Amino acid sequence: MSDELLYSEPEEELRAAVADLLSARAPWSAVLARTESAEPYDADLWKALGTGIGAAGLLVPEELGGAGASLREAAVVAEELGKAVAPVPFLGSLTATALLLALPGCDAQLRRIATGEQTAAVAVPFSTLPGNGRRNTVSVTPWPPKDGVTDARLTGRVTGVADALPADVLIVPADGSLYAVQAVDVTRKAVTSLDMTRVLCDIELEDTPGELLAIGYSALDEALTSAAAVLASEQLGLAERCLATTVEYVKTRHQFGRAVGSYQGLKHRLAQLWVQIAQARAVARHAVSATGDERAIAVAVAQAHCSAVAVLAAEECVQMHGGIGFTWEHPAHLYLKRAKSASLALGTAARHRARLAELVGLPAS
Amino acid sequence: MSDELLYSEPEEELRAAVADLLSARAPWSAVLARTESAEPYDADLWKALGTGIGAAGLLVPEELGGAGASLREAAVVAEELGKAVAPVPFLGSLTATALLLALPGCDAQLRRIATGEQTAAVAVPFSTLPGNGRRNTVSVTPWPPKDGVTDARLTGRVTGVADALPADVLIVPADGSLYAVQAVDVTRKAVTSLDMTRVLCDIELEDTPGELLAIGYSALDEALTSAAAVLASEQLGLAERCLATTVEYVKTRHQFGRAVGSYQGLKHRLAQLWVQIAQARAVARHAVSATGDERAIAVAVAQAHCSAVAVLAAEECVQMHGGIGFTWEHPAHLYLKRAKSASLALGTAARHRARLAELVGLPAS
Amino acid sequence: MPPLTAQHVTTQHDLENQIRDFLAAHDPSTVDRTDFLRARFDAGLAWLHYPPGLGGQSLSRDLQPVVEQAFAAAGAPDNDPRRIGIGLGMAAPTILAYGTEAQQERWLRPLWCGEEVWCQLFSEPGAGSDLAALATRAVPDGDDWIVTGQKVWTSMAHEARWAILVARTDPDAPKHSGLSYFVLDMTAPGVEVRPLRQITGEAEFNEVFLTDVRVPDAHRLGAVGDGWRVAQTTLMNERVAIGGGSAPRETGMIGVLADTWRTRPEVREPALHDRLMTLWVAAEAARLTAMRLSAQLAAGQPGPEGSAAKYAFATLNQQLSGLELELLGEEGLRYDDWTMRRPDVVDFVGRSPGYRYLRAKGNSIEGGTSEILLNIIAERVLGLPGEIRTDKDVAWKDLPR
Amino acid sequence: MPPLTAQHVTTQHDLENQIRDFLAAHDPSTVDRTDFLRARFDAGLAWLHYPPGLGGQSLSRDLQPVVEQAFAAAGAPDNDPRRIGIGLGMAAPTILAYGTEAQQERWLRPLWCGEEVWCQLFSEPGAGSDLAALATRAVPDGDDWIVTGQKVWTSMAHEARWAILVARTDPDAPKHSGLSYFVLDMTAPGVEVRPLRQITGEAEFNEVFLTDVRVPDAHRLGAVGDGWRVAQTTLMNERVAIGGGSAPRETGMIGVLADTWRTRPEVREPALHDRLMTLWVAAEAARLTAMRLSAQLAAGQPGPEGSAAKYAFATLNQQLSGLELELLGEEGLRYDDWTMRRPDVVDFVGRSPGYRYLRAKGNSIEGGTSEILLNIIAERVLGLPGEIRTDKDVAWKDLPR
Repeated sequence: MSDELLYSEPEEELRAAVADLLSARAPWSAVLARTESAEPYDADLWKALGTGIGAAGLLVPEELGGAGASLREAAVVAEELGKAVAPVPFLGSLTATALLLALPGCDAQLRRIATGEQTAAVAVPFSTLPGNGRRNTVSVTPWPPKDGVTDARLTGRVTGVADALPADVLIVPADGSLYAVQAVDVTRKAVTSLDMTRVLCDIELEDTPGELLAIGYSALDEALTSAAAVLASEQLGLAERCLATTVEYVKTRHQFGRAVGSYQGLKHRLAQLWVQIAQARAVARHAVSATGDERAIAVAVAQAHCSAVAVLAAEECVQMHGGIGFTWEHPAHLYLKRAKSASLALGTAARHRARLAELVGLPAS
Repeated sequence: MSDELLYSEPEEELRAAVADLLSARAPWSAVLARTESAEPYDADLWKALGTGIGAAGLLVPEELGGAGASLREAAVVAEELGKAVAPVPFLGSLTATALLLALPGCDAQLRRIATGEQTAAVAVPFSTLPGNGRRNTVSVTPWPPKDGVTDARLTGRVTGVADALPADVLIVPADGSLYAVQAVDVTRKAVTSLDMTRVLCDIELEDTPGELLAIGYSALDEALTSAAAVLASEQLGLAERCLATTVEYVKTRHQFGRAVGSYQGLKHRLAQLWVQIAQARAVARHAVSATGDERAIAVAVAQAHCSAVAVLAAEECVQMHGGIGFTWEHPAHLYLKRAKSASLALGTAARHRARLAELVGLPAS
Repeated sequence: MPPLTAQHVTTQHDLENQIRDFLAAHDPSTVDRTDFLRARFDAGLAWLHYPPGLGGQSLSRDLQPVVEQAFAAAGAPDNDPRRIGIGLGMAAPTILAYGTEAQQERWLRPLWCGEEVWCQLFSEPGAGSDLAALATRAVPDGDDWIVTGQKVWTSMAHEARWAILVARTDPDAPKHSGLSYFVLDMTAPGVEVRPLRQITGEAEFNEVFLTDVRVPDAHRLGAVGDGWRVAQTTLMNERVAIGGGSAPRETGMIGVLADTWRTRPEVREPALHDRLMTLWVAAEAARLTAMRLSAQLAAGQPGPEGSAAKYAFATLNQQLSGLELELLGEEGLRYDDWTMRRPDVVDFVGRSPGYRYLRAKGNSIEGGTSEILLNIIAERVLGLPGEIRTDKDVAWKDLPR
Repeated sequence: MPPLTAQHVTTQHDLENQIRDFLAAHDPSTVDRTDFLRARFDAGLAWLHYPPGLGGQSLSRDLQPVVEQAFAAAGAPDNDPRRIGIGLGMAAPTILAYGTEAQQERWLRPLWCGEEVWCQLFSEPGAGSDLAALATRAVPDGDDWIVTGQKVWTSMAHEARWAILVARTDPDAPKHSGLSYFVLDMTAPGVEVRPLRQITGEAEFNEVFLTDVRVPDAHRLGAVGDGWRVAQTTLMNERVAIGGGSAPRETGMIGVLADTWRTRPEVREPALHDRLMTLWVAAEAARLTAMRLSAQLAAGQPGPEGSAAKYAFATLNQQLSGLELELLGEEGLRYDDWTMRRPDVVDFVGRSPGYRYLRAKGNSIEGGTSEILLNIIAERVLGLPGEIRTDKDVAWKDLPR
């Protein structure tokens, strides 16, 4: 089992390709500039990443035009995206893909995702804890679904959805079933988001045509669990970038005639952060490798741990940069906003710990 | 109100008297030696403190031979005792005195306490959270108490009682009432205690004669609240001593050609500890000054805060002394054991926070 | 506030009489605001501990509340102290301590009356905690100095008429001895003020670019080369406001959080209750400590204990605002407004949860980083040895940067 | 364990044949324990990566488990590795690296067979983290050295036949260059071993007083003045055991605590549940990290990452054992036994909750303090600048102490 905690050679190659693309196309200054533009998501970058490198179809079987890879490869992509706080809908697309893969009869849709023809997203609040996606805010007619009838009309509202703005297709949980909806048929209103590099939106459906995909939410829970696993790797990447940026800075910033990185107060905190990041790497790898009963435990551990580490790394990045780290013109705030938002996404650390307690038999009382 | 947070001149004089006595009669080496003797409590020191300085009768009205002082003065004594981890039953005696003061008809007993003729203790487990003293482990005959009959027979067991070993009189809660019992009439078994300087005992009563003092436990709750308030000051004193000892050591201990106290890693931790101790002083003062509804809040705050600070101070004391701090022949372990035990005494910090939540209207769910 | 002494009580009566007479002569409801304030200054009822002729009567600071309460009760206009905080808190004590008679007469009255706003030009991009390393140059030129350099974190620079400035007059001297202290006219040619946007989206502060700005030598405070010592007077007065004083329970960020918990049961996360209560206790401990400090220092100067209060305040604000977002969950993913704005006042607990979280990050940087505050406590309170210094005796120009 | 290479697989077959033949010739159920171990050593089946003639066959370390498992399966006696850990882990690699042929032949066989116990005489009261500051003197006298000084934290000294020793041979040289490395006979006159009682009440360690102890120059390892370099080999091998390797979930202190929570509902404090789970996550993260490290380093040397594992282990043990007492409340106020004892083995999670709490305090001191481990990570992993050093080029005798 311990080898699963390492990176394979193909994974390192994939990482290099993504890193090259991002350093060429998404330096932080460009990411910052985009946050104030009308297009918060970078469509060109997503195209280059999604179809150029094949990140969109990573999970899609080869016979449907995808890479037939696993969450492990997706996690490597997420690490690099986390480092760059890149404004692309990779996580949302991955979640939708994982969901469609678990549903029958979605081959055509998966093929369109792999080719880049369409991008999909799942219409749940980004804060949803896996297994907790059941809060129903959308209703369906006719109800109950009639045998053989796959067309329905959906009405309702889903708030704070990630990666839905650039999506073409939305998978909407409603009244206990999952429906595919065309994005053009709904109203999406961009939300002023704490994380300006992953702008959420509120979705309004009003008698919107939906195609019944499946009855029941168990596939949705699994897909959100996969998303949470991959998010841990994104958090890992972000934490690594924060540490690297900070270490670089404290080596060159001089105060009182010495590099500030020579002061033991900062050194010890950076070393502690490094220890936690090294741990984040192990738990994040395990979360995308584990199967069976172990998977839910591994993902809860990874989310509980990596959420805190990413926030700590970003907070230390701001603090150790001093004044400059508190300005708009330094990337630290992009990391901070991403890290804090990610810690609230797909369940907070505290909720993952509570879930974990159930899984390992340590009840609260 | 803010002046109550300071020390008055008479309080400082009392402190000086206690400090002089302790530095002459209870250096830590003597305290350590006593932990391995047959007499864990220092009867001579208690006599000098209790009647010589008058600490035993501090709360007793002047007309009964006491000092007619308040918890504020008691707290100053406790600070000094905490610094010395002195093996005297001051806290237990104080608790019993506070209780007797609230009961009718106990003048004779209070007079005996003030003169040093007798020492009293309350027979509840030292871990008891104020307000939680109702776990009944002693039964009474006749039951219910008959009108005018003040003699009863008590049978049962109370475990982990502090300061009862050197006591002459025990106040025993039993079946909803409070009884005075002569210590010679019960079996007291010394407990191997984590804190070797405040050895607990288990008490067995078997058809033991008891004198009914009062019906109901409300006075007991108030007395335990007073004890918890004063314990916070003891914890403060202990924390101060740990910090002072450690600061002294790191100024003189050299490693790599420098005093270890010049390394920023240690400096920042010691400064953080100082900040917390300064806060402990404010909350401890408030706890022994507050009245009315404010008192319960102030005491819960003080216990929650000071328990953690004393433990942190003792743990840092051990760690920053390096190897020598881990040995039997250095006082650090005496502080550590006292601090950790005190944090479990009269309710853990977590229980005080839970109690506080009720008091200030912040329910858990 | 400590109890007033017998001496105070006598003076207090006298003061109350003065104020009654003053108000009789200057009816706040009819007299123009500026005229009223000028008259109050001239009557020695502005800042009591300043000398006669400069707005005071050389009385104890403790009596100031007597005056403030009396004027407030009479509905008199105040000098909007938030707006002129830097002038009142930093420039004025320095001018009082080091200014010539002419300088004091020129600057103190319009300063106190709020007619002239002041700002502070100390920090530089390359000299944050290590202020004495600053690089802004002042070169003598006849009776003037020519000042060139870049300053940062300057609040109110865009509204200020005057600035207190520290600049390097001798780069060949060790860094602390090559500095001088000036008053700079913010309307002079060569002064450019640019807003400095921060992570919250708004700009409370400015960058100030100085290009060959002429400062008359008559606007120098203290001797040439004595700027570091003069600046200490200014800085001593800086770390007072934050974290000190008396406030009711649940003031500030803890109040916001407790209110959220109480009024919105749906955000209560039982797993986080103990953390909430731990922070509640920490906030209460900080509050009582600030009260204790006020009682101790009522008449004295702020000491290193003020550093502890500021440190605790920053740490607590960050933990509380972080927990608030965690409790809010989905709501915490939203922000109120990223638009670049210039706020009139800064309210750490205002706006939205996201704003509070981000703004609190500045609390451990502005006005002394938490690291520097801990150093101060370690060295000045605990007496621990300082770091080995290699920069104290070297010519400034030869220091590593 | 990493997958074996093709080369390994061939060798593994060969090894299994060797072991089969060896066991046929030496029936573990009849042969005497010492004889069996000596024969195993002589057959090159002791430590495979050692050279032929010294108990090995110069094979990869990865194959060692093959041998251990085969012997264990056959019910063969082992050399009680816990008892001779210092010999196996520290003395032997140093003797192998720096010993003469004669030294290797004399010491390695009885060491591996457990016939001679070794201990380590490095630390001194005045030289803890700063080992190179040590003061124990070795003065040449004919073919011998006369050693005088005090050593501390010496486990097994009371049972050891031999000690590895670092002593100062040149006080006029800077501290790192005036040291030499010796093997000291613990039965020699002038060696006094006293138990060192610790906060738990028992004495795992000793103080060793050396008074004019004669050490033959033939027992020196490495050149005179080269002791620091030789000691590095020893120390490189010290920080491996703790915190590394693969262990099942809930091993160690977290297992104790989780078990208490599960089996004793009466101690469950809902307010502390989130802290329990936070520590559970931390323990699991540390466990997975140790597994990942093992996989990375399977064939390599322990690097600075081992420092991280030890640091995490110490921190976690202290937090967990502290929480355990808090959960137990009244029970936590009791202790099992303060009697001075000399434990045969040290079990961090053994005895009682109070013992665990106290013993864990040593985890951040013994074998490298947490502060030193963080320095190592900061400097060797992150490449941050070292502290300014004033002690490297000064004669040892002139250093402040």
